[in-house]
Amino acid sequence: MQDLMAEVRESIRTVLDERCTSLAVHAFIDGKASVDQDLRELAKDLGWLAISLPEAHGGIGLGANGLAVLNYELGRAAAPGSIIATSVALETLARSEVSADPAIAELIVSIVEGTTSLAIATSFNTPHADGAIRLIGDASANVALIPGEGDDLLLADLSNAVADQVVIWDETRSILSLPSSSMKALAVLRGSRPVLFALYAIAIAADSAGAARGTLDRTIAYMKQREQFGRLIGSFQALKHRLADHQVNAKGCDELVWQAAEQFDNGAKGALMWSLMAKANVTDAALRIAGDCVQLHGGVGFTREYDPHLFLKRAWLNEALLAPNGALRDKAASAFGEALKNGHEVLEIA
Amino acid sequence: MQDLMAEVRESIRTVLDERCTSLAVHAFIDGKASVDQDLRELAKDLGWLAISLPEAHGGIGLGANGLAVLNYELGRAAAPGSIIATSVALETLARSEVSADPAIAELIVSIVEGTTSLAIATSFNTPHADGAIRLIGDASANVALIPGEGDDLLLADLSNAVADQVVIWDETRSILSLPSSSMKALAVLRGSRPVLFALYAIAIAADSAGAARGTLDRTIAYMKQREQFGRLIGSFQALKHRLADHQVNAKGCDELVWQAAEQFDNGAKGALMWSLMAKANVTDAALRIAGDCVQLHGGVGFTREYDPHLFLKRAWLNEALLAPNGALRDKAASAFGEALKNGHEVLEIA
Amino acid sequence: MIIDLREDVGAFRSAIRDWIAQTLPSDWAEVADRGTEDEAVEYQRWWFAELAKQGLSVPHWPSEFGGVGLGIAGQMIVADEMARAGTPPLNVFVVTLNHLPGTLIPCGNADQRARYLPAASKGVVWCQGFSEPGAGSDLASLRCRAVRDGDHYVINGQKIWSSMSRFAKHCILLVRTDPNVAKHAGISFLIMDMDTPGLEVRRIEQIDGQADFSELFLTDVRVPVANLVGAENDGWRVAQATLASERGVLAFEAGERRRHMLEDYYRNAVAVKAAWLEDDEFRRQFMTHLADLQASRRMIRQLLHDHENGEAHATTAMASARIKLFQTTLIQKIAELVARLEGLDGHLRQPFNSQRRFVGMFDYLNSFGWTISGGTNEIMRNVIAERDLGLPRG
Amino acid sequence: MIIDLREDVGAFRSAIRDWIAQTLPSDWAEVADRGTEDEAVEYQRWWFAELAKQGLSVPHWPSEFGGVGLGIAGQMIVADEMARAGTPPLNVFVVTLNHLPGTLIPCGNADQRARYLPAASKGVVWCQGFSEPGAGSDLASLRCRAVRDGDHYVINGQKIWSSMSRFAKHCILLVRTDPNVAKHAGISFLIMDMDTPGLEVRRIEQIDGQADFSELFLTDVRVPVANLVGAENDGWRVAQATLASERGVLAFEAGERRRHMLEDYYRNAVAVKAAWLEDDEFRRQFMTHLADLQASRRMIRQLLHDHENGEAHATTAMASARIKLFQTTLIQKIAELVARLEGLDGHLRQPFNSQRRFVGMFDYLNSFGWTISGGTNEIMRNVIAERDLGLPRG
Repeated sequence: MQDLMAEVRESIRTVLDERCTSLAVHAFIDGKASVDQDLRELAKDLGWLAISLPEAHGGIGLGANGLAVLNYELGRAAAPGSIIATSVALETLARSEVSADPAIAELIVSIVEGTTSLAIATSFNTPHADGAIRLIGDASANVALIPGEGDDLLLADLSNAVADQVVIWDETRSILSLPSSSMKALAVLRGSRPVLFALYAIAIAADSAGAARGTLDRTIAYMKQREQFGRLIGSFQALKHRLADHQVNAKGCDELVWQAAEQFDNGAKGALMWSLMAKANVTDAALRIAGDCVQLHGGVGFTREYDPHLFLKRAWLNEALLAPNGALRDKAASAFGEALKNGHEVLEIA
Repeated sequence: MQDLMAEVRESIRTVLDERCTSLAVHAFIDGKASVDQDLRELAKDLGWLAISLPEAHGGIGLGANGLAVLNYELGRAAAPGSIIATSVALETLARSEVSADPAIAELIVSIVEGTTSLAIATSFNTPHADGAIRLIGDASANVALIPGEGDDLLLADLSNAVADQVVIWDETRSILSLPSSSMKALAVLRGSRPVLFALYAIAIAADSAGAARGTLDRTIAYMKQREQFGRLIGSFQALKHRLADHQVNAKGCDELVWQAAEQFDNGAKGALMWSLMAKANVTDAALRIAGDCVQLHGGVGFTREYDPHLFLKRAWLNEALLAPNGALRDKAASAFGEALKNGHEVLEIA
Repeated sequence: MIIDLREDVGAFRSAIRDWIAQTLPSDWAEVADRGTEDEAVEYQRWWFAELAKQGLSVPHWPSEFGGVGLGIAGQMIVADEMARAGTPPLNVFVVTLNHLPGTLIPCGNADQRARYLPAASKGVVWCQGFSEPGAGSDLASLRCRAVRDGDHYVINGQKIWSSMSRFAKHCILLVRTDPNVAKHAGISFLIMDMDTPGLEVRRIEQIDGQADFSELFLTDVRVPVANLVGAENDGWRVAQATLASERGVLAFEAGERRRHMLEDYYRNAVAVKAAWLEDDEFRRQFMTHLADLQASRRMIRQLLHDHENGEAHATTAMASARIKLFQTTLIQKIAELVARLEGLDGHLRQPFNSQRRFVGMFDYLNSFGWTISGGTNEIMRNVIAERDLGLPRG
Repeated sequence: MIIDLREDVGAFRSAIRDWIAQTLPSDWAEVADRGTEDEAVEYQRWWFAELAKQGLSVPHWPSEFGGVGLGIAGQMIVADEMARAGTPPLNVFVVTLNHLPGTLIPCGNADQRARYLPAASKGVVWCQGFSEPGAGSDLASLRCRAVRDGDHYVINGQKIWSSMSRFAKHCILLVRTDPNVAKHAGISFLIMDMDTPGLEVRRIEQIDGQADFSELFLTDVRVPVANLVGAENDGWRVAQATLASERGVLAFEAGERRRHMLEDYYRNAVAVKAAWLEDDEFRRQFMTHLADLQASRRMIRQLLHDHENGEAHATTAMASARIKLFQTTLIQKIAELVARLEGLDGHLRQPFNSQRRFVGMFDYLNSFGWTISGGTNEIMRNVIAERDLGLPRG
């Protein structure tokens, strides 16, 4: 299982290192290449969306760990497109009762095969003031997961909805805005909200941990070649110490992602709590790391031409998704108190 | 006025530099010298308690600025004793209505002359669980300011009270604990609580800003003479950058102390708000600076023999006095909201 | 003209305040926010011209060049009123207003002063060509090469981080005239017209969506030897004058603008009962920053006060470095908090900010301009550690 | 003996758990908290002896010296159960249990191993004399001088930060035997009895009120040449073995103890409806640290897992440095939070902490022992930057 995970990671990374280079991402944000669509094609061809999918639906069944690996690598490459939305929505759908419905089972197949693209609401807590719903997803998304009553979710058809693609700071991903009235509910996912929250939180944390890793690696590489005052700037101790701290904190982020994913896959009592804590701590840490990577680049860090801002903006959007980190910690604190009251050992590590 | 303040500061500093050296403070905490009493004698001889006192009571009338200068210099030297308590209580008393009472006026004179020592409650928000009142003050304190009803304060006679001197981490000052029932009220200071809060907050902030300055100066000096790897450790860039940040933040602390003191002396609408914000920000910053000064000393920073821990423990006690910083910021936020509602320009700087 | 009232502080201040109220369209900020950077520059040119009519464009310049030698206290009144009213910030004129006189008055010759300063006082935009891709923090290692050819220099090389040069008519330029001596000793200081053949200006797209900065590519650019400021190879000394030109009033104005923005932000939050006011963490972070902003504003005032009283000469560099580090770090923290408070709404892209109110992500991204340019904060820490604290060089 | 059950993981674990429940007095922590450091050491000696009866004192040692060669997984079970039950921590035996076998088994001779290891396994306390006032982070610059005189070395000099040496019988000591060669090449490694004439042990009062550390003053101290570990002047190499001795299980146990302490702290807060649970700022800080503690515990497990599988050799130093930096920084942050939560109550002086529950200021002050000793965190950052990230030396 560990070996399989490592193999999957390696295969995704190899493809992204080749197909989603810094040049490719810049070509995408400059409107010169449809890297997002290329990656969707690749995802289809290489079966990326099947990695986490339960075997019952024809997937490999690597669950939240698989979801985390995929999104970690996408974050690490600042990969254009919204596979995060499709992958989270797909997993949620596949684990809901409605997945037994033949039409939904068929939809799942079409998602894995790339003919259907899913969007997902940016937040499940507060509806937007103007009555519009915001989704993260590609402009071509035809189905979306949005909040329903209580813990229910709605699977909504977007084919008749007029979605505006909102211009956002994170140029590698895409937010749609549309009136909720324009969507038709295809199905109600009863009680699926906690599952969605956990998976969404894990995917966001994974993307952020990957983004922190990606920008840190590139910053270290830059500091090994940039000279000032006749020395490589990577030899300046004040900068080295900051990087050492970032390195250690990035490792901490990785561990929180795996902590949450393992808990989910083990069906542990603490699964939701850990996913929320991972999202909160990892997105906060990723912001600090990505922000300092801009600073450590000096002047060029302030340019659109270099990479650091791609990761910084991505890390910021991640921070804003799902719910504010404070609210997530509050929710986790309640869950922790409940767990202690009920004698659940949510801090055990297998 | 500025010149007079500078002169007063210089004169206090000169005396403390001579009489309250690192050696003297260590002798005090090792129980080998009564530096606290020596300083009380000095305060009497040099009229330190008269600096801030209104002219109506025979003082120089330098107000909160004078109070801040005195306590700043005491903090900078980690001066043993609880002049902070006496000075704050004296000022509060002198500004209350009861100061017109001949007995109280006489008491004020005896405080300035050093025959009476005042203690003051450590906190005015939450009574201690066991019904005891904790005071900051010398063991010899014979009068104390403690909470009364609402905004009132009580001037309490301690002469028949059995006060325990509590052993605390900050060895330069002293906390007394005693049953509130054992104190006799000498007078009620009607509505004096806001004045006390402001003066107390200013004095704590000043002591902390001074402590931050004191430990920073000694740390810099140490780093200019300590060698490792054949170099002065003060030449290591990672450490230099930390010190630069501390230097800048210490200057920020100083400004907040003067901001609060000036507002108080000008009778400004924002006086209380600024004093609470100064206490909160300055004690937080002083903790960070003093903590890192322990770390920057390396091994010897962990010893009782060197100075950094004196300042660190003092900064921590300051942080705990009056009220938690979060609560002070909350109070300041309400005050700020009120000020905006009422069109008071509390952010103007003269 | 309003400037004539300057001796009566109270009258001077009220006259400025009244005049702004009459002159500035009430909707300028909204218009500007909907606009582009280019439109904002047009706004600035118009505003500069209006100021000039009142003698308020270059009042700090000596009278022989169009000013009245207004002292720092007077400049602070002007800046204070501008910040209070949220007038268009004069970013595009920063070099014109400060670096240019700071250089030409002490180091230029009479011809240069006469030729450039009066025109500049009417609103000619200048830019600066100092940094290079390989010479940022280490400016003296610059390599842009100038070779004498008769009464011209022929210049080849590249400059970067040239602020507002897309809009500039002239450029103060550092070039290497002698590559065979110690790096500080072979530099010269020139004035270059921005329409000189061989000069290409290429905008640098910034992370905040703006393009304040440009790169300059110089290919056989010919600049008259008469445009040399100071002696040949004495450019490093001249550049020190440029870099030391008093810009404390700019930091003052930046602080004052943020004070009003922060105050307005809170007032609005109270008015709309913003949810974050009930959040202990956010509310306290706000108050923490509010206090630090006050500290920062006081530090700047102290520096300017010392300047005014001629007490600051020895310590200006340290105090400036301290203020730069404290103020820009704080600006970034405030922007980060606002970005968090705005949540997802803050991620909708805002092309431009009129600097009258906080715009979450825009201000946050823009804040790296503050922490990086004008000497990175890392350089500031070196300066503070070595000059202020006297710690040994590494 | 319980150790005989080690092949059956489940039975082994339950046996330990049951045995602790029967053996450890229920009030030991309260008694210890009221006591002094010296009394705590007595507790530790007693506990070590009890552990020895079950084969649990040195199970990780090779069988020829009193252990059973218990692997890391088995050691983790033992440490886990000790942490879970909050048994007396074995601070006084750290050198005995780890550094001593880590040195003597690879580098000592047969006589030394036979003479010292079996005795140590029964509870003889050892200490270490490495650091000196002038040689802390830069250990190789040590100057404590040993001169050969017949079959003895005569030693003069000073050692510092010698942990638990007040309680020790023997000391592993680094001395300079050749001052005329490169600093790493003139060092020798000796075993010194703590009752040797000329040795004075002086306690170092710490900022947390304890005196774990001592200074050693050596005046004409005579140590037999037979006590040389390795060859004369080859002590630096031997010391590397000492410093590399596997101590990951200690970090593991420290993390596990804190896990239980943090869990208990929250459980208690919920039970007494502590006010801070209603404070957004404090509650969220607690959760932030709780999550990071989990990350830290996972990192340590990964390191030990790699060790167990022999995968860690090349990366142990980096991973250890990372864990040290992350864990000790976190321990300090947690202690700082608890100190704030306790408010003024936390300032009442606590002479000792049994490490079964958080004690605000004591833990906070004690945490600097973690961030400073065992290689300061500044040295860890150097190691990570250079060995892990491959950044160039300064």
